[in-house]
Amino acid sequence: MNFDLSEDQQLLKDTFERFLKQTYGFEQRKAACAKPEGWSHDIWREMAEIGLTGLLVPEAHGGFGGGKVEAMVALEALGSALVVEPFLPTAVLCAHLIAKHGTTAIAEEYLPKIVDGSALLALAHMERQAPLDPANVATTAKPSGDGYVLNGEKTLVLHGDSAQALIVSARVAGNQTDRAGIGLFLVDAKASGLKRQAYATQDNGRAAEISLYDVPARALGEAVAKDGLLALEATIDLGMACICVEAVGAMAALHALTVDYLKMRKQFGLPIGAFQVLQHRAADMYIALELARSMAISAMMSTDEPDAHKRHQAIAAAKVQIGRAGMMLGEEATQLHGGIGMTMEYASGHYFKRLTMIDAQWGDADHHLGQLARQGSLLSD
Amino acid sequence: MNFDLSEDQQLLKDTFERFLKQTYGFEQRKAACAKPEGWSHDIWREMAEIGLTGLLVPEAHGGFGGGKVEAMVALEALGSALVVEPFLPTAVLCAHLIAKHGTTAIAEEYLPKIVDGSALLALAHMERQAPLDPANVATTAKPSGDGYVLNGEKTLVLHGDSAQALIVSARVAGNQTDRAGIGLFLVDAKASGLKRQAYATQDNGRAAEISLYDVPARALGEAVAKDGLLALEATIDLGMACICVEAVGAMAALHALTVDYLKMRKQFGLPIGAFQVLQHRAADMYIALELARSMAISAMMSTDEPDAHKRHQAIAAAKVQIGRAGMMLGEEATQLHGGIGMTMEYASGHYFKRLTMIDAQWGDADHHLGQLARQGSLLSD
Amino acid sequence: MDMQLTADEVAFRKEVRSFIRSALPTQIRDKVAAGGYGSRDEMIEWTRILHAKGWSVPHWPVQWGGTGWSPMQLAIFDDEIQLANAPQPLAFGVNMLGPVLYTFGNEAQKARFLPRIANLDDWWCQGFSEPGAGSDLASLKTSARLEGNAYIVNGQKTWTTLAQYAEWIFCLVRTDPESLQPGRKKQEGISFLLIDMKTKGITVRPIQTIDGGVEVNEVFFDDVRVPVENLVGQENRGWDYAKFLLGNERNGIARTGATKEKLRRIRQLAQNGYEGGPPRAHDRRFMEKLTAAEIELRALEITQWRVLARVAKNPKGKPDPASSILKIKGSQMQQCATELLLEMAGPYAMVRKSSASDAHNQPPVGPEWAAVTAPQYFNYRKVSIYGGSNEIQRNIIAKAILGF
Amino acid sequence: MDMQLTADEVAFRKEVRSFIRSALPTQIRDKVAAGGYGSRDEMIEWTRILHAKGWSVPHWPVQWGGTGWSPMQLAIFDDEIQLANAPQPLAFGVNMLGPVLYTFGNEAQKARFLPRIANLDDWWCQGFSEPGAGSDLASLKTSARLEGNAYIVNGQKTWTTLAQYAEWIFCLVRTDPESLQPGRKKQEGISFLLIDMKTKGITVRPIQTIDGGVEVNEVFFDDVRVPVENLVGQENRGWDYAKFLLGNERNGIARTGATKEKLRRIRQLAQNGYEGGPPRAHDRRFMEKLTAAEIELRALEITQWRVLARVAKNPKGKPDPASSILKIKGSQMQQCATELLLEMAGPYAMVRKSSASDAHNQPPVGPEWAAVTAPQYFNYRKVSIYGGSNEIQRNIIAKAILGF
Repeated sequence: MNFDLSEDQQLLKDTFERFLKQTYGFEQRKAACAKPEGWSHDIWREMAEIGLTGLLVPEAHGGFGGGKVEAMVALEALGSALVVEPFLPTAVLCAHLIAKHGTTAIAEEYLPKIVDGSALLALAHMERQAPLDPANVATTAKPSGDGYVLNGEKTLVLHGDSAQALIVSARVAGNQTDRAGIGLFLVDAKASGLKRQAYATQDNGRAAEISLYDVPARALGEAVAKDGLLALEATIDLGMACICVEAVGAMAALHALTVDYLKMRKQFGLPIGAFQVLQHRAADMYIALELARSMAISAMMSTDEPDAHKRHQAIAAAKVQIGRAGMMLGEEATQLHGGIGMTMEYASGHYFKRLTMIDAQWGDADHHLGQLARQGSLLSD
Repeated sequence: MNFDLSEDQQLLKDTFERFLKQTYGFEQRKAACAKPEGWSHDIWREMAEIGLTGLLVPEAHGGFGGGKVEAMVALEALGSALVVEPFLPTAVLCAHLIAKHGTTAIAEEYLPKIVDGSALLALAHMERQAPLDPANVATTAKPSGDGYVLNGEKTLVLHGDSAQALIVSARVAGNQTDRAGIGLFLVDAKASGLKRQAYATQDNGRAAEISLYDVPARALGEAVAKDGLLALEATIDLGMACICVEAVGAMAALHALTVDYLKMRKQFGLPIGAFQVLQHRAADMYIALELARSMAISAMMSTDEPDAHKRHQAIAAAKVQIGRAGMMLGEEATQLHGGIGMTMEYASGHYFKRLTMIDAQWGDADHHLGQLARQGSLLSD
Repeated sequence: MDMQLTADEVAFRKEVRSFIRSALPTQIRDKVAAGGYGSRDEMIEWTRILHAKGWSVPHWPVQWGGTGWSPMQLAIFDDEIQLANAPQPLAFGVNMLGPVLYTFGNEAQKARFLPRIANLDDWWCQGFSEPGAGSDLASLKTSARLEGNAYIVNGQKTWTTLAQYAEWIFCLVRTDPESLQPGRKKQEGISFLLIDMKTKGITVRPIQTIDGGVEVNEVFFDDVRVPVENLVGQENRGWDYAKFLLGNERNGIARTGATKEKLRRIRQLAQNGYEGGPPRAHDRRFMEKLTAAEIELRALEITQWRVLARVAKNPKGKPDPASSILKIKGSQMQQCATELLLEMAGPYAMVRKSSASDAHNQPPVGPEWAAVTAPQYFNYRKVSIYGGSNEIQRNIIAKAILGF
Repeated sequence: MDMQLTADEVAFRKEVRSFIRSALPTQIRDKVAAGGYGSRDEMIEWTRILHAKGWSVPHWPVQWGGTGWSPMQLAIFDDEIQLANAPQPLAFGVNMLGPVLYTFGNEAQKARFLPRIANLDDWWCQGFSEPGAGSDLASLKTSARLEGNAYIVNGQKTWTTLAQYAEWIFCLVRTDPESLQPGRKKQEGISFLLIDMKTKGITVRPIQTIDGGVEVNEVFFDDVRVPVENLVGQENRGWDYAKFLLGNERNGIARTGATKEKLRRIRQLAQNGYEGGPPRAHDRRFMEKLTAAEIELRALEITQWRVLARVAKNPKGKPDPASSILKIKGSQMQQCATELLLEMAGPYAMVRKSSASDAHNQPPVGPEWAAVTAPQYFNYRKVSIYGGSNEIQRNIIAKAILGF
C-alpha cells in the first residue's frame, strides 16, 4: 500500500499549485467572480495552457491522459484555491463521458477543444421531480432523421449557462422511473427550442435551468443512446469523488487559515489560540479533515472499480464523511474566527460556502447515509 | 407560572433529604445492596415511617395523599441517593393502579399495607416478543369461578422477585396486538402455577421473569378487567415521568460530584478543573442537566393531563431528553473522573449505571423519538 | 408549582395575539416568515403602530412610555411578536440604549431621546466592537479627548449593525488613554457617548456578509466633535453602563418564539413535494430530526420560564448567570432550524438570487422558499458569535455557576 | 499511489488467516466474540500455540523470536488476530516490556526474560500509574532506595491490569527523591525496575470496575527488596524508557480489526428478532447508525494505513503524532460499537448475571448476547481514558501537529 505520488505526479502537483498561487489569490478570484459570466476566460485559457483542462483527455486526442491520481492532484489544488472556473462539468464530467462513450465524430470534435480550452460543456441530467435520482427521467428523446429531438426540462445544470454544448439524459423508452431506456445525447446550446435561465450559486458558481422543446440532438454514442444510465451513474460517481477531493483541498486550506488566525488574533492580551478549548476544537477539526482525506482518496481510487455497486458504495460513503466533515469544519472555522469569518472580505466564509454547497451537490450526507443503509455492509473483507 | 414548592412541599423535601443523608450514604447503600434481596427491609420500614411508601396513597386509605409535586420531590431525592428499594413498583405503579382502578376490597387490603411498608407489589406487563409495546399481550386470562386463571410469560418485572402480589396484564379477548381486550389482574405471588426467576439488574436493582400456568387471579377492578390498556398506559407514563425525575436527581448529584472532583484532583501541579476544556465540558453537562430538569418537570406535571395523547407526548419527549442527557452526563462524568470513575468503589460509576438503565427502561431515547416522529408536532400553541 | 399560565395571562396573550396579528401589515409578516427582515421604512411603520397602541417600549418605566407589565407579560409579548412573524422593535434603541438612558442619563437626555426612540424617530446603532476588541471588549481604543465643550473622537468601530440606516450611534470611547497602561484597569478609562451620525468626520463602510447581505458596517471617526452634553453618566464610568446594557441584552436572547415559528413552518413545508416529488414528511430521518428539535426547543422554553420565574421574584437583581444557558441553547436552536431548512432544500439550496431584479424577471429555481435557506443558514452562524460568544457564555457558566 | 495490498501481502494475509482460524481453540474464540476475555490459562494456551508457530512476538528482532515481517505485515497480523476473535498476545510483556528490554536491557536481562515473555512463561504487569499520578505520570512517588545490592521499594501503584495473574511487574520508581523538589525536573529521578511479584512486602488489592469485573488492581509495596540487577538501563533514566514504551503503545491502538468484527456481529445479530419480535434490521434508524459507524471505521482504517505507510518509510523515527488521531478515533469507534450493542439489547441490557452459577442454573434473560452488552459498554469507557486520555491526545495534536 502506498499513498505517495510518483515523481511525475508530484511535478504536476507543484505546477498546479504554483500556477494557482500566481493567478488565484483572494483578490484575483474576486475579480474573476465579478466578471459577467462569474468566472474568467483568461484564467480558463491559462488553465488550458498548463494542461488542466485536458488533464483527463486521452493522449490520442491531445490530452494529458491523466488518471485518477492526476485528477486527485488537480482537484485538491483547485479546491484549495476555490477555483470557480467550469473545470468539473467540462474537463471531468463531459470529457469523461465523451472519451469513454462518445462517437468518434463527437470525440474528435470536442476533446481537442476541451484540451485547448475552447470548448465549454455541461451535463444536464437532473429533473425537478427527483434531482437526486438519475433514473427518474421525464425528458424524452425521439428519433428524427439522423438524430433525435428532445423535449423536457432539466434543472441545476452546473455551468449550463456558458456551455456551448450539453450532454442531456433523456428517455427513449419505458416509464419515468425505469432504469432501462435512458439515453445520453449531445445538444448544441444554440439549437432552436433550447432555453436557459442562468443564475449564480451560493459559492460563486454558475448554473442554469434548461428547457427543451423539440430540440435537435445527436446520440452521444451508439450504446449510450439506448441505455446510458450506467454510464451516467458512473459519471456522477466520478463527479462526487472529484468534489470530495476538492472539498478536502478546501478543508485543508480552511483549517490552516483557522489555525493561523488563532495564533495571530489576540484577545485578553493573549493569542486566542492559547485557550485550550480553541486548541481542542482545532484538533477535532484536524481529525475530521484527516478522516475525510482518507475517504476522498478511497473514493477517487474507486472510480475505476469495475463492480458498479462497490464503486458507488465507496464513493457514497466518502460523500457522507466529506459532507459531515465539510459542514463541521465550515461551521467551526466561522465560530473560531468570530465576526471576520462572517464577512465576504475574508476567505474563510468562501470556503464555508463552497463546502456547504459540496454537501448539497448530488445529495447530502444524510441522503447518502439513508441510501447506503439499505444496501448491506460496507465493511471490507 | 410558578416553579416553587409550597411550604409543605419544601418541608417534605427537607424531610426526605435529611432522612436519606442519614440512612443512605455510599457505604450504607452498599450494605443494603449486599443483602440477599439486594435491598434493605429495615430501610424500607423507615421509608414507610417517614411517609414515603404511602406518599401517593389517598388519605382515605391512611396515605399521605400526595400528588405529582410530592412525587417529584420524593423521586428527585431518591435518585440523588440512588435508592434501590422497591419504591417505584410498590409505592408508585401499583399504589396508583390500585387507588385509581382497584376494587374496594383490593384497595382496602393493599393500600394500608403499602402505607405501613408491609406490602410489596410489582407490575408485570412486559412480554418478550415486544417488551416496549404494552398492547402486545399473549398472556391470557380466562374466567374461572369468581375469578380468572392466567397463562403466559412476563419479562423484566421490576422487583418481581420480592413482591407478594403482582398486577398482571392479560388478554381477555382479541388478537395478540389488539388494543382492546387487555385486562389487569391481581395475582398472589405464592399462587400455584406461578414461577419466577429472580435476577439482579446492572444498577443494583432487582427483577424477575414470571411464568404463569393456570394461575388463579382476581380482577384488579371491574372496568380494567375488560379494558385495562388505557389505565396501564397511563401507569407506564407515570412510571416514565417518575424515572425522568429520578434521573434528574441522579444527574444533579453526579454533576456536583464531578465538579467537586475537578476542583480537588490535581495533575501537573494544578487542579484539573483549571483546564478550560474540562470547565467547558462541565458547563455543557450543566446545560444538559438543566434542560433535562425542565423536561422532567414538564413530564411530571403532565401525568394528570386528561388527553392521553398529549400526556404521552409530553412524557415521551421528556424520556428522549432525559435519556440523552443521562447518557451524556454518565459518559462525561466517567471521562472527567478518569480511572476512579471506572470503579465500583466510587459513586460516579453507580450514577452512570443507573442513568444508563433509566434510558433502557420502557424504551430508550431513540425508541421514543422514532415513535414521536410519527405523531405530529410537539409544539405547544 | 404550576406550569400553566394564569387566566389573566391567558387573556393577556389572547389580547396581544389578536392585536399583533390584525395590526401587522401583511407584506411585513410574509417577509419575516420567509426568513427576511423588514426594510427601514417597514420597521418604522410597525414601530409606530405599536407605539400608537402604547406597546413599542413595554418594559420601560410607565413615565417613558412603558406598560407596567409583569416579567411574564413582557415575555408573552415577546413570544407573540416572534410567533406572529412581526419584526422585533429595534433593539439598539429600545432594549439597549433606552434602559441605559432612563437609568443613568440626565433629565435632559431622557426628555430629548427617549420619546424619539419609542416612536423610532431616531434610528440608533451600537458602537461597541472594534477590530482589535471582540470578545475582549474592554480593550477598545477609539479615543475621545475633551476640548472645551466637546469631545474629539477618533478611531474605528466595527460590526455596527444597520449603521447605514442610523441617525445616531451610542459609543464606548476611551477618555482616559492612561487606563491602557500596564498596572491600570482598562475598564476604568471608558466613557459612554451619544453621537449624531451626521456629524462631520464619520464614515460608514458596509461589510458584505456571507449570506450576501449588508447588515453590518465599519464606522470610522476622524476628529468627530461630540458636544459634552452627549456624555451619558460620568466620564470614565462607561464600562458600568455597558455591563448593565449587556446584562439586559441576554433577556429574550433565546428567541424561542421565533424558532418555534420556524419549526412550525418547516413541518408545514414538509407536507408538500416539489413538482411531483415526494414530500419531505415521508423521510423518517428528517422527521425525527425535526421532532428532536421540537423536543429540545420545548426543553429550552421551559428552562426560559424557570429563569424568568426566578428573575420575576427579584426583578432588580443582577443578570441570572443561567441566562447563559438560554444564550447557548437558544443560538443552537435558531441555527438548528436553519440547518433543517437547508437540508430540506436539498440541491436547491445552491441557487443564489443575485438581485431583486432577477427575481422579477425569472421564475424561482426550486421551491420558492428554498432560495433563502442558504443565506439564512449562513446568516445565523452569527448568533453563536455575537452578544458574547458561546465560548464566553461557557466561561460564565463555569465561573459564575460552577465556581471554577 | 495504490490502496491495494500487493499480491505477496494478499498471500500473507491468507496464510495468517488460515493459521489463526484453524489453530485458535473454539471456546476461546467464542468467548472473545461474545465480548469476553480469555482466562489466564487460555491466554497461555493461545500464546504457546502462536509461539510454536514462531508468531508470538512477531515485531521483535529475529534474534529474540521475531519474524522480520514488514510494518504492513505486522499490521495485517494484528488485524487478523482481531478479526478472528483471537486474544491479542499479552501486551505488558510482548508490546511494552519486550521492546524496552531488547533496546535498553543488558544481555543478562535479555537472555533471562525475553524467551519467557515470548512463551508467556512469565505473566507481566505494568506498574506505572499511581493514585496521585494519572495523566501526570511523571509526578509518581513510589520510592526505591539503594541499600547494598538491592533497592528497597515503598509505595503504591494503581490501575494495574491483571496484576492478580502476574508473576512479574515492571515499575517506574523514584530513585532520586530530590527530583521532586521545586526547580528540579521530576522526570529526572525515575528508574525502571523489574520486580518479582512473589517478593515479600507486595500486596495486591483487586478493584471492582463498573462492568462488574476485576481487571485492575492496586499494588502496594512495603519495604520490597529488589536485586540491583533488576534495574533496566541506568538509574534515573527510567523516564526515557517509559516514553519509548508509551510511544510504542500507540501503535495498533485504533483496534480497527476488533471493531470491524464487532460491527459485523451487530449486523448479523440484527437479522434475527427475539421470541417472535421484529429483527432490529427493520429499524431504519438503527441501521443508519450502524452504517454511519461502518463509514467512520472505514475512514479510520484508511487513515491508519496512511500513518502506517509513513512509519514504514521511517521505521526508526519518533512516534508519529498523527497516531493520536488513531487513538482518539479508535477509542470512539470501539465505544460506538458497544453503544450500538447496548441499544440493540434494549431493556434486556438491564439484566445482570451475578455469577457463573446463576448462568448454569437459569435460562438466559433476553437474547443470549444481550447479557454482556451493558458490561462491555461500561468496560469500554476506559479506552478513552487509558494510554493517554483523549484530552491528552488532543493536546498532543494541538502542540505537535498544529504548532500551538
